[in-house]
Amino acid sequence: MKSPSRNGKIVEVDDLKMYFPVTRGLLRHKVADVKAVDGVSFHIKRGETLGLVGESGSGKTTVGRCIMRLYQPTSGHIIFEGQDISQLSEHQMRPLRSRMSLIFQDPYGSLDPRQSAGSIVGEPLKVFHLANSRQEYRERVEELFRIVGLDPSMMDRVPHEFSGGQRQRIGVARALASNASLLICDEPISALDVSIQAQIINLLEELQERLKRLTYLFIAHDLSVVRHISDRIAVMYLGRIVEVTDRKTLYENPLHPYTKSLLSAVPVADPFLEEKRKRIILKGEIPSPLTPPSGCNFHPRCPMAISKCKKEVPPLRDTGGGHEVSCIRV
Amino acid sequence: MPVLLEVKNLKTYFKVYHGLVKAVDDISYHIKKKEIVGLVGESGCGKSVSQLSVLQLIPTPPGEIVAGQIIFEGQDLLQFEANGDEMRSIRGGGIAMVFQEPMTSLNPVLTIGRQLTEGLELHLGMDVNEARNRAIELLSMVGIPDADKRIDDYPHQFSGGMRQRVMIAMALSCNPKIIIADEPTTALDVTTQAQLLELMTDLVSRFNASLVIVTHNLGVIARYAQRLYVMYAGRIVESGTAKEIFGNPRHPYTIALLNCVPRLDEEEGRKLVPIEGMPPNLLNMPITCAFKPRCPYHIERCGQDPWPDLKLIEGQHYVRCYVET
Amino acid sequence: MTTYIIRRVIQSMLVLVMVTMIVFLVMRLLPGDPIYMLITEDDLIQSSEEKIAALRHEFGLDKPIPVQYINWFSAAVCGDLGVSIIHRGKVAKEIIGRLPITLHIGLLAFIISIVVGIPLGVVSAVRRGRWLDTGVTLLANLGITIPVFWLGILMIYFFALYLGILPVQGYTSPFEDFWMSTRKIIMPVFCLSVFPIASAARQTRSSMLEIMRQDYIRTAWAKGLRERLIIVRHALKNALIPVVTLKGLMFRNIIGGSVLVETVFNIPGMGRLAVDGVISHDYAIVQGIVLLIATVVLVVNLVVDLSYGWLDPRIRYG
Amino acid sequence: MQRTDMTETPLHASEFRRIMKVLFSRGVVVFGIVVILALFVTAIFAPWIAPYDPYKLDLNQTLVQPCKEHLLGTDALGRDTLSRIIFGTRTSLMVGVVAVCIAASVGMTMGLIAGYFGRWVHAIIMRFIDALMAFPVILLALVIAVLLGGGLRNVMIALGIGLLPAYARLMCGQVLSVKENDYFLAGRAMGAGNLRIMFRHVVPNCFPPLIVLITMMMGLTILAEAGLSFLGIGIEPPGAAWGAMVNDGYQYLLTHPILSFAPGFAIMLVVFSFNMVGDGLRDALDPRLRGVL
Repeated sequence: MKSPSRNGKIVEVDDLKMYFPVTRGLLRHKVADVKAVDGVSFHIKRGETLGLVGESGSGKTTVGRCIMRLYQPTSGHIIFEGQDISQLSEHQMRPLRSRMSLIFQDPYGSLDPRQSAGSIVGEPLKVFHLANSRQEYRERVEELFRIVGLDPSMMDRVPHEFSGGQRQRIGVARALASNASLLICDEPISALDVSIQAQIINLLEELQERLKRLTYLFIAHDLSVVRHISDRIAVMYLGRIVEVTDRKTLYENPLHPYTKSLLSAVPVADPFLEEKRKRIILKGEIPSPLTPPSGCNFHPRCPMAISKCKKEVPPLRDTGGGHEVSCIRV
Repeated sequence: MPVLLEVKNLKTYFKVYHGLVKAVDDISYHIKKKEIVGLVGESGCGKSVSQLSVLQLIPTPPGEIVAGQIIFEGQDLLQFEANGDEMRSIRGGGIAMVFQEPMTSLNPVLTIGRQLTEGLELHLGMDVNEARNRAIELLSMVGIPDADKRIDDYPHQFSGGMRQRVMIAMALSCNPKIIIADEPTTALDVTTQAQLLELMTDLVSRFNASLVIVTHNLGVIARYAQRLYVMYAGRIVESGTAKEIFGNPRHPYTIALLNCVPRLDEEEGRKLVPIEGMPPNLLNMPITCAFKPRCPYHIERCGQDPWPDLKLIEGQHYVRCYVET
Repeated sequence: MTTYIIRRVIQSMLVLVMVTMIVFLVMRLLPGDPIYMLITEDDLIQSSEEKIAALRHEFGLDKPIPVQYINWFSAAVCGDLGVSIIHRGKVAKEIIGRLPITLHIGLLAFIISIVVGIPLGVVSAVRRGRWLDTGVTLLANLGITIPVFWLGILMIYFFALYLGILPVQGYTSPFEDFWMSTRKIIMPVFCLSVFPIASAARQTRSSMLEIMRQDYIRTAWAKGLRERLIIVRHALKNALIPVVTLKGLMFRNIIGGSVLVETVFNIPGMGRLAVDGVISHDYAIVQGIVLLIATVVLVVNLVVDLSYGWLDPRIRYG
Repeated sequence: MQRTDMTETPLHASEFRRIMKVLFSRGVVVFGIVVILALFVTAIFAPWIAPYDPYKLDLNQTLVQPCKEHLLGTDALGRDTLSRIIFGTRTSLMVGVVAVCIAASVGMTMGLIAGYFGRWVHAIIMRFIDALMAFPVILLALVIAVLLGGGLRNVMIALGIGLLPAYARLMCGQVLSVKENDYFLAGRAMGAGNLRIMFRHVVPNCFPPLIVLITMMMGLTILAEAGLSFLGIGIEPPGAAWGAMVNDGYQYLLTHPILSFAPGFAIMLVVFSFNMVGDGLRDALDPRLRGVL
């Protein structure tokens, strides 16, 4: 089902750090850094879906935007289709931007309310000069509309005439327009109604089956959605990846204590099962990325923490079969 | 357990520019003492409006409670004037609410303390010092560290989860009999959500109060609620105990809802079954079943006759459907 | 909060420097030789080319523009704004004599606009849709419309000429004859305050209506609070935040209006002085007044901005 | 509450029709629209509408009280007041339109640049705007007009400069809020250039409030022009301007109050109309702007 490629990896992220300076006082001098992403390494294979799951403040959105090079990473490398893009200028990036697209969370804010649906979807075609004639442009836009399950006759409508689910389809069509091989989906369904979410999930799944080489980085906070759609899942906490595994192992054999508590926090729509499930309720709140705890930054909330956890940053190590975890207690 | 609150045939309509929105259309439900009840539905199904109607907090105009009875401790709340003395003593004192958006539900220019103590002074007649001490007590009860210092902070100095804890403290402050939590954790992270729901259910039982959880998340209901009501397009379409409904869902909408969300424990390769079409537009609705256009089971009768009545399946399990599923 | 205050003060000073630059450049770069600002017409007739050149050198007008600006600026800071042609005296002295008159009327109008405008807006919002609201809204809409100078004339015609209960025009210092002074300023103060009252009422009303829709107001209702408490404690302070911004601008408009009102009522204030200066091409006077007014406006804006901190804790602890 | 409830419902009613319906459902707005239309018609067809030549002196007919021949009487030089008011519409409208165009184009460009590029560009432009805002509009216009040498053209330029801060600030704020939206990020993510993002995404989304501001500003500009001409600055005699007419009539207030009252009323009527239409547009285009403008 998945097509093989040269090295098999479309994206490799190596020790990515993204710090945002915090300025204070009269002269707005820098007083600290928000360590939004603090040393993250992972890869995505061509044609697969990597789920990136974490709570707000975990840096998952920042990772996505760094790969899109909407931010200039503080350090680290991002290798996209064999090329290190972490230090490219905006000008050098431009041709690569057709190869990767972003799908946004908010179906309302992500579409320009003054443009027609057709011109929103067609804009990448214009930016990247992908259509040679008006005719070709129109045909391509119509095709994109059909691909995402929208009626091409609705091309001339403006976004507010569409429902939330339809708007998200427009967003998907726009992301597909430039023949991108990597789609970064940043919480694409969390703003939608429950009954609509499944439509978008299924659409994304069908697209991947049809356009074989399509790769997703699926960023979300909802573990059950991520588990449903992803081949592999990376769990983030406070700017670091704590566990990477395939979806089956994640549910059946989670290793990191944070992953465990995250799993237990998600209720299952089954009262019989819920009666039996063990609930791990975490202490306190996720600390500010401005002043992350020392060592393993999960240690203040971790039920298994020992004194060593305060001192050492646990490396992400493979426990076998690609199951990586960063915890010294496992 | 005795029935604490009984809502009978409540109708709340909104007169808007394009016509009449029947946000809540003839719903009846009850809440018993010390019970946790869930109210499930998608956005726009009228679940929030039905709860705001109980305390007559509907913005009027455009909204109006057109008909019904809301019987709380033997009195019909709808007989009271909306902002009159009797109604105000129920608000916060008898029935308290926790709202969805912790970011916007607290007044940004008043301290947490001020917002907590005003209810205590009003309903429990405490003086300034008593109220302040009680407020500190409540804050530490909901898990806010250094409550005696943080009481003088403003909402923007708290995180979303902490603000929602303050909201819970505020709701509990005057020992209400019922707490209505309107999507209390939707805006929050999963682990915070678990913390808060756990805290809320724990405190509610300590205070001997009942809890109504309004949510679209079936998992939350399955975990915490004893009974639930499923709402669609302003009506209750199915009701019963959690085990009855999750074990044997009968309304096509309930079934569809369960099939369209990913589950943590699902089998590999499970396909979601989306609900076709869109949630109904409550504007100028037909009298026939509003779910019919999206319903895979619908029969001829569904498009002709008005909504069916709720019919008993077994125990406390009722369903509003012509079709035997 | 301290950081906020210091930052605002520094910002205001930067703006003030910018103001002086604008004034200086406008005066220097526009057609007309600035030398004529410095010598009187009589002198001009008698002066030869050399004499003018000598004067030019004496006043530093042969130096590059930036140097001229610095010289002019340092003089201005010391209160030396040059010499007036018509008034044959130091500009600074002339202006200082007029300033209290304009401030007397202007500040009164400003205070009245706050004291009257904001409550009107609140009442109007609370009684939304009732006759009181309709009345206030209509009056407010007329208030932001009516030309002040025309209103002044209407009032003079009605109260002074027709009814004869108020003096027609002029100004008397309150320290000289308080009663007479008050009677004389009633009409000018009223004229000046109409626009700010109306716009404050409009702004307060719409801002109150907006706030009353907020979630935290619903929370307050759900606590069982009385309507009056909700309005006073929960809504008003929030609603005033945008109104405060507007009040800063309003002071500028009041001073602008005083140019017209002082003309209509023949009040010897700064506005009148500016108009006379403009008409008789007495640029030194005009320059001085513009500079002074901009400074006063900036100071008032600064005070207004600082009162933000009192209203909005997000700034106080920001 | 209802707002969120309705969001999933696609709106089929045409946006334009809704705006028109909101506009025309309010009496004062309709009144304003009618007055403004009448104003334009009057200005264009003034020579045909006016009963007399507004410039013709008739020393036998000075200071005539209102009568059948001269509905609003004549002034000290025997000119028909009504005809002069009718011709005065040309002055008011021209100054209003031109000054607003100057203010809007310059101000919006400054605001766009400041908001889009941010950082020090924003700081410099906005401090400059702050400085301009320290001067009362009428005083600034007075000084500029006189320094430029009086005349109607210079009054328009002066008012244009005096009023541009409002546009710059609004535009800057709009740009900043547009930049917060994901569609701005979407433009950057697909590699669209600055100009494309600015003119395809940012500018069109800034328009609704600017249309409102332009309408409101027409009223203010006409009011300011009237004030200037009241002070004797602007159109050269014998040209007709309402403000100047009020001032000319002022000296005959005791005996001929109509000479001041009538042109003043015309000013008020026109300014009121623009304000009301502006209010109506604001509520129709974007109710969220209530309180901002």
